[in-house]
Amino acid sequence: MRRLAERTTTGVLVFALYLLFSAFTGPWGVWAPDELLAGGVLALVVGWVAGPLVWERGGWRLLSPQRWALFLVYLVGPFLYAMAKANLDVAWRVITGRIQPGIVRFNPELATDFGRTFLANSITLTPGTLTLDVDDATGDFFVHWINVTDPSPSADAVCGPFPAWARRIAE
Amino acid sequence: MNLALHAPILAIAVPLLGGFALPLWAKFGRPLRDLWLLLVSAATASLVGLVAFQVYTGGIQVYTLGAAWPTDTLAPGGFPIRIVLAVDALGALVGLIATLAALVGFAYAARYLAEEEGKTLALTLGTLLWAGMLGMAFTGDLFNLFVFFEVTSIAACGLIGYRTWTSRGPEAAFKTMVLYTVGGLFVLLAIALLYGEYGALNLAHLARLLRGSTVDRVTLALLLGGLLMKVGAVPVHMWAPDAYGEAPAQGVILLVANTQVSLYALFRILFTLYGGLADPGIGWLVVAMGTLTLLVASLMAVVQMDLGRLIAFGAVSQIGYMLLGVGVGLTVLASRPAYGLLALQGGIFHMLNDALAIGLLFLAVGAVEKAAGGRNLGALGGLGHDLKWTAAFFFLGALALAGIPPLNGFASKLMIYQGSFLLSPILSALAILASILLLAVFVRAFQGAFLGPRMLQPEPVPSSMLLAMGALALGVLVLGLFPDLVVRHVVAPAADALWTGREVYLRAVFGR
Amino acid sequence: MSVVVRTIARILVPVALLFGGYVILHGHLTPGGGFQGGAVAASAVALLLVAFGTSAVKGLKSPFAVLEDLGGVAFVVLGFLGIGYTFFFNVLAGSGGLFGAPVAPGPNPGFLNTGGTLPLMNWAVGFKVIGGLGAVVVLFALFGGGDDR
Amino acid sequence: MKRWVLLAAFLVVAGSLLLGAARMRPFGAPRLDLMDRYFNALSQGEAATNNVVTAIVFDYRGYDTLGEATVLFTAVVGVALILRRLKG
Amino acid sequence: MIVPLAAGGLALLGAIVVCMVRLSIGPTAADRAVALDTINTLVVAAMVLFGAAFDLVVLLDVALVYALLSYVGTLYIARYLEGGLP
Amino acid sequence: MSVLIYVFLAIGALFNLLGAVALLRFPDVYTRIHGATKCTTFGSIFSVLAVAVYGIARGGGEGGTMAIRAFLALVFLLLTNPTGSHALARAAHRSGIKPFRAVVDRLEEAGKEGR
Amino acid sequence: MTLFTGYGFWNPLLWLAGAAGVTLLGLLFWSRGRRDYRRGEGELPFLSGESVPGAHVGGGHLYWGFVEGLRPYVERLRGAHTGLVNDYVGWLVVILAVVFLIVLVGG
Amino acid sequence: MIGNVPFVVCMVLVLLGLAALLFRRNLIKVVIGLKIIENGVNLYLVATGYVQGGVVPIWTYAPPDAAMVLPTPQALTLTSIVIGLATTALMLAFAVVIHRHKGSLDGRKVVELSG
Amino acid sequence: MTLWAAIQIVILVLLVAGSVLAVWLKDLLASVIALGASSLLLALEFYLLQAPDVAIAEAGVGAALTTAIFVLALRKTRRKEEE
Repeated sequence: MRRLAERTTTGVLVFALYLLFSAFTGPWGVWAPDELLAGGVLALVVGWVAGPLVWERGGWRLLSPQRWALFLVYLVGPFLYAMAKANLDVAWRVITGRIQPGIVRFNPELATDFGRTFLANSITLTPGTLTLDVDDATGDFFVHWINVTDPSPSADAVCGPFPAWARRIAE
Repeated sequence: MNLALHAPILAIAVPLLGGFALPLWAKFGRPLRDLWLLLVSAATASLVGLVAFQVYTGGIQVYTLGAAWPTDTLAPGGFPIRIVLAVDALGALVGLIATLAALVGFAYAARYLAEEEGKTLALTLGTLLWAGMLGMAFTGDLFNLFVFFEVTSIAACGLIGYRTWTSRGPEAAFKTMVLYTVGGLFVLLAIALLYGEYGALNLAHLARLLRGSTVDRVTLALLLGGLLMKVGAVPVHMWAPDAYGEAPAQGVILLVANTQVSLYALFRILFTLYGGLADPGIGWLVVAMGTLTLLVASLMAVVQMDLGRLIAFGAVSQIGYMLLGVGVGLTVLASRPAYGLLALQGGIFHMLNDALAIGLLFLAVGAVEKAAGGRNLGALGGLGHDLKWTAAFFFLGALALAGIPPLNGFASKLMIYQGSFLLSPILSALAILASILLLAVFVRAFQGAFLGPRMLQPEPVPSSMLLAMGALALGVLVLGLFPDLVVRHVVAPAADALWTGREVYLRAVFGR
Repeated sequence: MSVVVRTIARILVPVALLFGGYVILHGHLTPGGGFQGGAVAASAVALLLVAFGTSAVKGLKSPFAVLEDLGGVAFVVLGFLGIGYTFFFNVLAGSGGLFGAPVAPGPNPGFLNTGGTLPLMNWAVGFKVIGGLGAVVVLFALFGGGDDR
Repeated sequence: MKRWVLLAAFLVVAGSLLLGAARMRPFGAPRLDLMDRYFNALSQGEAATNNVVTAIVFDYRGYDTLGEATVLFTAVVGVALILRRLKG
Repeated sequence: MIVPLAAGGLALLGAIVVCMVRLSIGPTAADRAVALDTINTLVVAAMVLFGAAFDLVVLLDVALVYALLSYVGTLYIARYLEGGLP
Repeated sequence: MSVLIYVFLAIGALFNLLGAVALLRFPDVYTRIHGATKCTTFGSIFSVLAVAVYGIARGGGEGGTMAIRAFLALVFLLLTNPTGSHALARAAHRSGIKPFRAVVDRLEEAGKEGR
Repeated sequence: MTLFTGYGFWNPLLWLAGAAGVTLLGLLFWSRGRRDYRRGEGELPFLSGESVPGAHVGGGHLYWGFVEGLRPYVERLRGAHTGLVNDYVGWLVVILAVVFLIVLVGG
Repeated sequence: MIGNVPFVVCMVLVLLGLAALLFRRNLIKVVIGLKIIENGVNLYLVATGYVQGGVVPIWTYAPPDAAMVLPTPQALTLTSIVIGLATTALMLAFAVVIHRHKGSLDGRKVVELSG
Repeated sequence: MTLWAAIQIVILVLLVAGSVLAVWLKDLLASVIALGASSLLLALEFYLLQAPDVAIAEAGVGAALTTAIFVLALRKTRRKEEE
């Protein structure tokens, strides 16, 4: 039963992606009927094959539309801002060559795989930090920090508001 | 479905289908696999026989793939756009040689290969190699020639690397593969140059378009380089002893047939594609390489202590005879004296003889190795006491290759000697010298392996292997006793396809 | 690999499979075709191997080999479809049935239901390539009994 | 001595190949393209396909593709043969 | 619109040249791998830009394939570097 | 619209070049990954966005498809780029490359403790 | 049955007949020999040196002088067969260069 | 426009690969040399089909009146790429097995068949 | 048009540079990386020569599968070229 649910949800998501791929193909509406049929079959097959893999470690909570809306808000809001800041930061460091790097360790207290992944990728793309490793058991993050101010910082000191966002979106 | 009309493509598609499906059948059980292989082999052999019969009785057979009707070769506008199969007498002869080798190889492999995962795969590779050789022999399209060239290369190298329990097999396979791939890439580069210059890929169409420009000449050199390598002419023969020595015997016989097919491709390029620009320089090059091949290979065979490698050098030297014969024909192609045709016939007849005799020798060596557990001439001896049939077959093959009179090798070599004597007596003398060397080599091998006191207790050779060898030995005897029939009815049309057949070929493809 | 790579791989494997399928399916309309789509889908296998280690692909060798055999057989059989005319004749093109709708000459947005036997051949080659390349990667990974760290 | 021969031969090959490339028709201007003009103009009608390359790969030159599939199959069988597990 | 898009692509190519320098001098293999990863990203962007500059939709599929697959090669190299590949 | 495209293209080119220069100038692998990943991701996003805007401005089935393809390429880049960088950085550390003038190296210490 | 080569001919049956004639001649000579000789009786023919029990003329020993005479030539050729794949490709390049020279300069 | 530069570059690639085959003894390096030759040949094939100002030979969303590049070389190149992949895989398999037996990939050290 | 010529020449020069690196470097992993880069640029050149089919094939094969097979083979053998 659970397997079936996994496969179905994967199939549906994959079908949605297929719709994106094959938009603007039909003479009427947006999608041609044969495209829809072929995409349905394809999504069924892919969902059947890859479904158990995708949901292997849980993550059902990601399906709620509220989280997706929040994700979009996050993407165009704080994330873009942080990225711009990161780039200017890199530019400044390229010009001045002033770095004081180190690898620090902190625990953002995230439990799920998706949450950790989300935070790790956010960290990598935002100012001065680069995820080096994630401890599977404890959830500790090892981060290469380009400007170390404190050898044993807290999560917020390194990456600002992102753990909170990660908890809200992907936990 | 008109079987006679579709026979050329069916002869290629059926073994391909058989090869694709063979591992599937093996999953259901080994008897099913063997049954399927038998079925496919029988069907393909009869189809190739049908094609050859049609070609020998009715002239060149042209088949256009994907057109509305097999003979619709030309698109509106008067040029071929699709892939064309054009089978002439030489192609059919080469196809017959490949079929013979494959059938004998499969019969031999039934008991020769150990029953394990590798046997199914090796049989599959054998089937695909067979299909590739047929595709190479029947095609009339330059790029298609390259594709099947690669099919045969990869299948052959897979077979060479069969013995993974030593490092020698993979080593030989790696070297062979590198050379085959480089040669194939040269051929592909030549095709690219020709395509960029003329916008055509069909052999006949290109033959009409070629004008002898610089690009054409570069292309000719590239094609020659690639194909001479695959043929195994000295100095680029060095993969051949490694590969022949290390492959399992049923693979070696396919490899030998593969060499003949590559030789066919070389002749096709030289005579049909570039026949209009007949250049004696190229002919002399082929003659020189042929002479070099037979001398160097037989000299190298003198000192070998490994039985397989010794026979392998013998096999390489036979390629020299074919190159010599056909090279003499190519040299005098423009003026066409009668001895050119004679040498050409000798060369082509020798292809047939060589496939039979060298195949017989390799199979006998395989039987010796399986029975005695080794191939080193220093350790072997006295096997003739137990392996009477194998010894007899080995002796027959050795005599045939060395050109001892009543056997088939003599007839073809006589024709080659005579043709080359009339071109230049030195060539003939060198060829006879090589023949004498070979006789010494084979007598030494025979004496070392089979004569003398009984030194070890060999296993008995299974009867299916003996049967396969017997078929080849019968061929050797028959071809030796009736050379005139074979030359008149089988070889002469094939030689004519090269000698005067260029215009016929072009007309058959173009329909006018 | 770490949890980050594994999670992203879990997202990307179905995406790669779908995209491979898309490329195969639209081989006669957009760039791509059996081989390209098959290569994309086989990369999903490679991704699986690199992210999850040998244990994830251990059982895939035999199915891939069967898939490849079936693809090859299907391709030859599709060639045999046209044997009433010639081998490889495109019997379905323009016949009005499956994949048989005719195409108006000139630029058009592309319709899936065209191409005759071409889409079917695309699928045959696609399965063959998925099976073959996947089997190659798996064979390389399994050779010598790898140590999965 | 051997190395010099090799180098000289390499240089000869290099010169000839570059000569051949330089003597080609200029880049971007095919001289004879009857076949390709035929494909570009008529493949939509004959093979009912928008993608001319696919039409060539699977229809006009489908036999080449069969050979290509055979090459791939052969290589996979070869790899399976080489990397097979031996008993004992 | 063709010229600015193509000029943007040319700028990306300039960035690729710089990355190529790192690829050639990089002291460790990790440096080279980083350069390769960067080139991957840049080539995807350049492909998208050129596709738009040619005004051909069908070309963009290639960029998609590349965006999806270039990652696999990087992962293999990374996994080799950390010594964990089977 | 065209002004937007110009601006996006300029930002994209600028930051991509910056990323490349950072790759060249920074002293060790980790800092190079810093520069390269952040800047090229950001720059590529803007380059791709320029194409998306161009597609929307073009309109019709063709422009719409172009915009969607560009958007999908962007999503893939965002998914794969940081992950690849993370994998490379992790691999670099595991292959024994020390961070340049590191103030502190907790990962090394954790490894020594027998993680 | 006769294969005419234009300048000569070859007929295996005639050859076989000739061979049979020679064999008959040999038999004739043989039949004229000493009838009273039995194997094992009398003296063995002297073959250079003393008889060593268990000696075996192996494959490497036959044609020993022949092989030794050819050895200087063969050793050179063996030196060329290094077994290195680079040398194999090198020979290919040399042949290619020769063909290029013949085709481009000589033709 | 740029003369025969692409053709010359292809030949340069072929010669580079050939040089690698001639002067590099490592077996995997030999395979890499073969890949480079193959790249050159593939580029040559595609370059022969280019028409100045031509567009992709696909009618989906094609511009209404533009010359198309020649499609046949592209089809040939596809075949050639597949063949290249097949050969590469097979040769690497051989190299792996050789290394398993000999513990080395140096051409001089793995030679058993010579003379 | 000059712009396209400049772009093509840059790509071709980079292609040759990548191939030279692939031949030249002693570290086989670095060589494979350089080969990957050169295959990438080859795909870009195919793209500019209006051959998207070939570019996709080269991308799929060169970026993912060839690198994967090479790296797997390197893993089974050794990384450095020995002298």
